Amino acid sequence: MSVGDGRRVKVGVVGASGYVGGELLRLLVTHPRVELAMVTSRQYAGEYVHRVHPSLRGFTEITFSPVDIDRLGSECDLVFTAVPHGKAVEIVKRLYDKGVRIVDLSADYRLKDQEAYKYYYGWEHPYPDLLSKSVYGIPELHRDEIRSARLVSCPGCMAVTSLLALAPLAKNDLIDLDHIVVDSKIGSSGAGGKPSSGTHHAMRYGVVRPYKPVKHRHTAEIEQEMSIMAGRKVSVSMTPHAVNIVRGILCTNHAFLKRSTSIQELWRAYRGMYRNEPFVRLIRDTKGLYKYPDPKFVVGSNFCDVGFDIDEKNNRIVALSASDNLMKGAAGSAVQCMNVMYGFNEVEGLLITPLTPV
Amino acid sequence: MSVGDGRRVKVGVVGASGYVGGELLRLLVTHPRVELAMVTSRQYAGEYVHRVHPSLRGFTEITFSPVDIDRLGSECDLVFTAVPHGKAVEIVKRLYDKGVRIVDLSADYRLKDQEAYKYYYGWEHPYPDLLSKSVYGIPELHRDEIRSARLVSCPGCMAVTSLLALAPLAKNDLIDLDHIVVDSKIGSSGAGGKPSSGTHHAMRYGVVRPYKPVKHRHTAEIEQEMSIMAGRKVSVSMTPHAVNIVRGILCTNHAFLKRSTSIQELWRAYRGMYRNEPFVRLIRDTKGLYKYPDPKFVVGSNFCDVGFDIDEKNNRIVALSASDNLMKGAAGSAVQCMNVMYGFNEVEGLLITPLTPV
Amino acid sequence: MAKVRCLECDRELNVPSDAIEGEIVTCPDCGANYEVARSNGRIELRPAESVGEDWGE
Repeated sequence: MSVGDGRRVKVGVVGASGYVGGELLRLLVTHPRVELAMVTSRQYAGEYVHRVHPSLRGFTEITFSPVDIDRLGSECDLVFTAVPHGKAVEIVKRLYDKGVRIVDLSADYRLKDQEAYKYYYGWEHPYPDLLSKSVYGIPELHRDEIRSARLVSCPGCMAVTSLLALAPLAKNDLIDLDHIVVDSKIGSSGAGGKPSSGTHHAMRYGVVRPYKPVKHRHTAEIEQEMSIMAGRKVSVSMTPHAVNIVRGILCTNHAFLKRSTSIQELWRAYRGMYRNEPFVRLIRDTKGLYKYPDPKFVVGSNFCDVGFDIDEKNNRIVALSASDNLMKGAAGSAVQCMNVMYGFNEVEGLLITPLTPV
Repeated sequence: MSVGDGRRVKVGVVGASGYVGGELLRLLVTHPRVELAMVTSRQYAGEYVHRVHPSLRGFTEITFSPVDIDRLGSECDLVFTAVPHGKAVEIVKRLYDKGVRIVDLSADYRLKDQEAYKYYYGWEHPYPDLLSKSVYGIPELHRDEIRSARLVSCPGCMAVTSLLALAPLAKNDLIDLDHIVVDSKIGSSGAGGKPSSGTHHAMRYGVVRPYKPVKHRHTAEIEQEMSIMAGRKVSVSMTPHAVNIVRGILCTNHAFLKRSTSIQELWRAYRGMYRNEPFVRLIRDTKGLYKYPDPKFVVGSNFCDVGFDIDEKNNRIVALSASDNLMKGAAGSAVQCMNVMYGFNEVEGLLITPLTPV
Repeated sequence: MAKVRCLECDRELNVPSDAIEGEIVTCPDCGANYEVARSNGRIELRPAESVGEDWGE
């Protein structure tokens, strides 16, 4: 359904006081096709948004309202749900039953297979039938399905970043699908706005901290999407590390080649898939200082920079990808999906230049 | 002269490989009324801009050209000069003589009084007659003169940040003009792109480093503009400190009150001056965590957040101001002045939401 | 809609005419809290106590 006649989409944001909620608002308050109808927060109901997100002072004087499913259903065309895993599942279900379109940024509707929720989340999904109705929110992989989707589930930040580097290799049958190693590095804003001893400044500062080195939840999504692309079961080993930045992800995706290939063939594989993609930039520069992707040059934008190199001796390919975990990793993808869902120009409100240096 | 008929202004940027030049390009490549005609760099002539500014990949494929005054004069309506102090003076003079309009981001044409250049810069200005033709580039203070100016000289980053906090106090004759103390804190990008032992990461990281605690160059501009507003000689004592951020300035402006006043009167003084200013936000919140200005909430935007408080016991007012040294402190002000010079909507290409957290 | 001035920062506040007695109104500019009061049919704002959070460093 496209809002052709220039009408603005009435948008609601549930859970708007967190970092992802705040980033969504940052994009929505200046989006030319959006009218911000409702912004909810349990904790800050009644308060002006700019008191929780001071950077938005002057852009909106909307106040937080309590989560009211009926009002959301009647006043909004589309609702973004940015509440933690386990809380979103109920809100999304009730909104879905009201017929309002939903872009969910939680993990609750990302996986097709309920068993994967048991293994990775230790959680029994209460509405497994809804999983098949949900479309995985990477337009570069599912643009057509997103167009008509009633429920889009946005990817995990490290999942989308890794997938965009690995996809051309899977689609061109270049790599051994049982020995993929994803080693990712991510900034502190990836942990969200809730303080904890692990994010306490004096202890979070300056770390290179591996966390959940095995069974990290995003692995399930990467395996799911890679298996779809490869047409067979794919296993992926992921290890994330918290590093000393606030925004940014670098995924170093190691894969072993099934047959020998060349840099030229890799360029063709990547260009073949991303030639017309406005938010994927290919970075493999033979000269200059900046030869490979680096989050330093995407922070604040919706880009995912992708690059690659071949390690002939070890028959290994290193596919690199960099993104802003709050943008292409969350709010940017969500708004990009909204643009697709409503037939807007896909870059509407998203052609933002990265902020460098920062 | 306004480009009324929707025509784009042909713009040149001299010295576009530095941080300020890069920030100018970041704004100009998406500015709806600008056509980027020429971008010069001595060091990188012939190279693609995105090889020096990777974040701009996908926004422009323009290459750097050598500094060619004749070509700049014939191909550009307006030229931004972003070259260091001492280099700009010649280029600006030659461009001025060619009749092209100029927005200079160096210090070479900021001061009206050549003696101040001797005292603060130890430098004899070669074209003192041009100083009176130059308009100081703070639209909030000189909007009318900027409209018709042929040469606009953009303010020093700490100068504009301090002045916007002090101006309402001077204009309302509230403070003793001989005991103003400006204590400013600034990020590393304020030192520009040239590496030195002082900016070497291991030594620059984590400092709270006072530098040039007396006779800092920006003092001259603050004194000049405050004297104009107060109608008499004003002396200002400024001490800057390098702190552990990349972008951002906080100026803590201490001034002693001439007579008792109230918070309500201060609100009226500040609101009186800034009610219709799109880029000055007044921050003095009685509740919530974020009561006063903090660069954390302006980085990436053209805002200068201004706040104040009264220290009754010491008869002192603390006026606080926060900005992004590369935006309102440099490139943002430059583009804002261009908008004024060409009759565009002053917020054109500048209504950017700050990036928080970053 | 009644137009009332914030006592702290002079910002014009729009108080819905159906605002009930004792309802809390916050000034968007300075965060001052007020209690809605009605005297001889006119809407007035009485300063309400507001708990200020602080960094406490």
